[in-house]
Amino acid sequence: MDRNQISKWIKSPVKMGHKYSLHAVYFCTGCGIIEIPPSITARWDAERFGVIPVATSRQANLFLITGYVSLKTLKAIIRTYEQMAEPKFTVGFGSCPINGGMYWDSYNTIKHLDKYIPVDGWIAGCMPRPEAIFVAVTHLWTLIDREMADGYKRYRKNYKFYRSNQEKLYGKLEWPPLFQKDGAK
Amino acid sequence: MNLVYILAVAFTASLLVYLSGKISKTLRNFLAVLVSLGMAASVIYLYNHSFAIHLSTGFPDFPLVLRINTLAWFFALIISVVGVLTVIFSLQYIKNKKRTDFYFLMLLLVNVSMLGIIFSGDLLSFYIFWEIMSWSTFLLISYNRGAAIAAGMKYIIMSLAGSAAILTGILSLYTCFGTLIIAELAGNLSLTSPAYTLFIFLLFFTGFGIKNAVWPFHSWLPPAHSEAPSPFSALLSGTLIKIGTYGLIIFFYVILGMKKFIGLKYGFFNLQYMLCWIGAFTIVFPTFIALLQNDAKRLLAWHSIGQMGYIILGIAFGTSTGVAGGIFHIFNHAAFKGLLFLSVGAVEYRTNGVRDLNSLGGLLKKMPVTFCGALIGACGIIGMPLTNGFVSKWLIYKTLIVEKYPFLAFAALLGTWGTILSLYKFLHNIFLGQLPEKYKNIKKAPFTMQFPMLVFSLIIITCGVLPGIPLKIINRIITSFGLKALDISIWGVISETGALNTVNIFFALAGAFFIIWLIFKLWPKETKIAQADNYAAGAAVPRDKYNYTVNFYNPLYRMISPCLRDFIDEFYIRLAKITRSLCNSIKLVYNGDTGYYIMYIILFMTALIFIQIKWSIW
Amino acid sequence: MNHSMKNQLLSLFTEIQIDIKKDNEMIINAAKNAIIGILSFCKSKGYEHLALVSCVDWIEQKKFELVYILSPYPEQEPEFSKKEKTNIILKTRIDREQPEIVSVINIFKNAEPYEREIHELFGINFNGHPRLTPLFLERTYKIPPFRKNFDTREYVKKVFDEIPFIDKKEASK
Amino acid sequence: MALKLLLTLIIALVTGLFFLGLSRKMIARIQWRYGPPLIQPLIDIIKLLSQKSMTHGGLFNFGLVLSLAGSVILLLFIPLGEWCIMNKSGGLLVIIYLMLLAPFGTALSSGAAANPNASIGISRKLLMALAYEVPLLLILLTLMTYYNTISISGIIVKQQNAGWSLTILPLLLSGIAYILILPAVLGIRPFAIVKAPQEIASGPSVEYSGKFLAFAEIQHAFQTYITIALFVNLFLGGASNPGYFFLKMLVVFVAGILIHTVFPRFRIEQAIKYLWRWPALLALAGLAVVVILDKI
Repeated sequence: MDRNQISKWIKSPVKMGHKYSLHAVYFCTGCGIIEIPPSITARWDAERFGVIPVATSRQANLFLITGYVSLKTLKAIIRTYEQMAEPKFTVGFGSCPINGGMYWDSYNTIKHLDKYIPVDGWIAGCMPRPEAIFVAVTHLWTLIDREMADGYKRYRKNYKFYRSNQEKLYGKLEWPPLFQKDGAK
Repeated sequence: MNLVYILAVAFTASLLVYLSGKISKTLRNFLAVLVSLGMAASVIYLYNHSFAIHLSTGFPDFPLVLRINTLAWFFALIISVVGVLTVIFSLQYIKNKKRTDFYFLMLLLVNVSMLGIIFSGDLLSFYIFWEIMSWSTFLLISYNRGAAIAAGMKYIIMSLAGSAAILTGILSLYTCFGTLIIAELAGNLSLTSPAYTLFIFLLFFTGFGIKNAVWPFHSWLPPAHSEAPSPFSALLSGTLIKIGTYGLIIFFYVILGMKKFIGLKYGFFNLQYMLCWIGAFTIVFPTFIALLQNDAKRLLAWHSIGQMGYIILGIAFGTSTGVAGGIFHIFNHAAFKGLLFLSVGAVEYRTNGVRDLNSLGGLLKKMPVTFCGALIGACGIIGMPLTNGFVSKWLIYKTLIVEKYPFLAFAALLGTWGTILSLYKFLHNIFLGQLPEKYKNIKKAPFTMQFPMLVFSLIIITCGVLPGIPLKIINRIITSFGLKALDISIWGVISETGALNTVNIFFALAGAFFIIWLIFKLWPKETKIAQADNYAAGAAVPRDKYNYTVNFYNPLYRMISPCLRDFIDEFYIRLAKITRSLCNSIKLVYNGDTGYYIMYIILFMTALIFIQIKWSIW
Repeated sequence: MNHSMKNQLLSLFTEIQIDIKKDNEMIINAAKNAIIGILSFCKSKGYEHLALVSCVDWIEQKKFELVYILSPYPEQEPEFSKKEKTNIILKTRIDREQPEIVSVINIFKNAEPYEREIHELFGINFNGHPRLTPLFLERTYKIPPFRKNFDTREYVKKVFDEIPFIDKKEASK
Repeated sequence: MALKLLLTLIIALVTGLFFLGLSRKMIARIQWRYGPPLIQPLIDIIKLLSQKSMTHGGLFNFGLVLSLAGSVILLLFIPLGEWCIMNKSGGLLVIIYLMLLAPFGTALSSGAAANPNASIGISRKLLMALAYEVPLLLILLTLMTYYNTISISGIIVKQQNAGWSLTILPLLLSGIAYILILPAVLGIRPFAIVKAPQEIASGPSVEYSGKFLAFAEIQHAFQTYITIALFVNLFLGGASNPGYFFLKMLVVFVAGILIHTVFPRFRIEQAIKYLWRWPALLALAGLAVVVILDKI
């Protein structure tokens, strides 16, 4: 927690800004969302790290995907992810987004979330506890420090592949592609 | 180049326009624009002249006097400028409607008769032109048939009542003073008994108040404005209502005289103070009704009544800044109200007749110039700093507060906030929000419609930033009434109790805006996204159902709509019902077949003979 | 009282077996074409609430078994006291190859989503159902997913595992 | 002159952001949470300014910049301590008028965002403004008639020798009315209907991303500063040196935050009913008292 080291603020304010003001999208997928309220209220206050839930995806830069991702929810996740402003970070929460978890052979849930949207951090556990969220947040800090939390850059670079994966799943998508040529908006 | 030629040429030219319409439409259009331009040019030419012409008519002591002074010139300028712009606007607006020649004839007739009223020096010619204006307005209001005829009927009945009141006033003035020339009438009304002045005051106030849509006589205006064709409703609320104010000014300050009007008391009532309260009430009540309207033109019509309240308040207040504010607001109201009606006309022209606020939306991208016009008009009517509305309202507020009338000032300020809410609803429901599917391929408003809007916007901004120009003329008008002139500079009013410095505010606002715009541009460039790419909690944006404009202020509507019923309107309708049932009962007597009439004559004769025999009166 | 109900049903309908397991459950097995008659009869008797329509896939006997569960609203119960409120479980078997049955929507309007779901997940089509459009699934399936012969493991291998990871694909570019 | 201008802007921004940070810290502490550092709003702004943002067209940008310009302009008219830059052009009347510039700007920009949440947010914002404007106008008029001047620095000078206007008896009624409507003007909890994150996804700022949100946050900071500074100048006799002035503002703001943390949120009808009933009547009575006193 190097928040109050002034030298770092002066050297790279952008990185420090992103580290200590992660606004999370209030998006409930699957069973993990029940872990978010305790983590933002009195007992495990997330606001002391600067993490607060905000109302719309436009205002957010952290996207918690909490729990299994069914085919219907994946559409909403992709749309919300594309509406967020760059630089944005996603954290897969629980074992279901990692490799399908206990729905490993279900016909209706996707198995590997990072085939469809880039994911920066994973939290293992079949519904990890709120402390695990803070582990993920601190882990995300180190990633941001080392410029490794580049999910949005990968999305922009390989948008063609992400888009083709999504179309493989749904056939024709209702919303136009986010980036026309490779990398340009 | 005296006034007789102007009026004569203008009248014949408008007939010529009608006839040329039979030959070819473009010739008629060209002629109509030429006539109105000619009128405007001649008025501007008469800038500093003030002279009178006596024309002898057949009757010895009824000369037709045409005169011009700064007040007349000020009104003539408003009328001719708004007239030219509305004629230019309606070239395109009327193109595919029927009876277009008739429309242009009536439009020019209204313009010319208004000029006639302004130029007329004696009450007789004043009344003649007043009548020409009334019935030509009636014909134009009921131009597009259907509900317009009922609106026109309501207008013509109320304006006839008004003309009757004015006629009796003129006649009683003639019998009392033997002359009809305004200049001679000027001083001597103050010699008569207070009862007579009250009688004349009530007559003229009702007469001009009806045309002025003051609170008790306002109910003809909303239907008339919303049913009339848009360019004409721009003219109607831009200049025609001001003729009523011109009449009030002539009566208060010229015939009644300044000193008599200030403390005009009749027994316990102070008429001037009562008039201020009527003005204040006319500001608040219609503005809150306008807030809840769902038809664009009806909303603007109710605002015309509200803004007239400011003018009445300003004029009736009697101090120099108050009267200056009132007269300046006449000029401003003509500018921004005309602009707003023209923008609604352009929208109506493009969406062929749709002006319901609940079904429009998102036209900002399709009609940007119309939107800019509507925005500047809205800022003007709200009285945003840097627009002309701000200066005139500031003058009115300053006098109200400095002269210690806080409740009047409160009513006026409350009216401003009501205007903000309803004008934002007007802008939001038509131009902002999602663009419905069926308006996807709307084109921009044609140039002949955009040009008048640009001219009006220019007038609003220049008079807002440099109010010295119009204030100089208004100062001359005030001194002609005998009030102390304001000490003004090119950019505002200098006075010890609180100066107004518009250029100061202009530089502050422009500077702040520029700096913040620079800072805004400094940061990473924002990317433009489509209208459908909107936050909808992850779901797809439903086409055509993603627009919240239906009854925009619903919570307020539920709260105040019961107590905003228009009691005056209901009173008039009840009055109309009573008269109709009365007439029906008379029909029993005169039921049309002659047998009854002969019987009545015989009965009457027998009665006479009987009386003669019994009491032998002769 | 549910015995009187049972006797009336037996008298009215032929090929029908009724047995009452616990005191508040009456299981009726009936033929496919008797369903409408039984349901409307029960509805007239006060069983106005169709709690559930579900389906069981007996793959060995090549049969689908449709189960209709009816229960009375407590206040409209004519003579049953609270304790003896009986639920009727109506079962019927239909052929697995051409799964056809008439829709009960005009007796119980709330059967619409249940029947849509069974149509989508089992492939039974209900004649007379106004809207058999997809309800839950995003993709189209040759074998409806809830059937026993739908092999989920193989489906996942065919659909989800085919979609390549981004890093491997990008590396191979 | 330019230095004084820059200084007021910086002081206003710093105090505004400090107040926002303080409010988040106090809310957290009242809810038994540890809460973010005091400079959290600053960190948020730094992050937001470095984010890429998305716009819905020219009017979307113009409205936001207009609202921030309106707030900045208003700052110049409100005296901070004893110096007030735009002293001779318009006084309290122009302040009343410039107060409508900022809401009109945000209304235009979020109207262009074509999102129903934003439209509902603006209709609530304008209704709230209409609701609290009725008592506010009455109070300002009482002050103008009582002190018989329309320039705000004149009022301060009179308060210097006659004591705070809150303590002057005839102005007591309107003072209480002003305190009752202060939460509404500040937009804090009992009246936080405009930016309701749960109901209408944070109202007008639903489509703001990146630097738009930063500008909206700065405008919110200025707005808080202006409202409290106006109250302190008019009723607590705006102090001679800025330090003393800042202390008074702090007291008022802390009281406001205490109310903010414990109150649920009004529905818009309840808010309008409340604002038009008690504070409006009090303000009207205050005006009547002053007018009668004036007549005698």
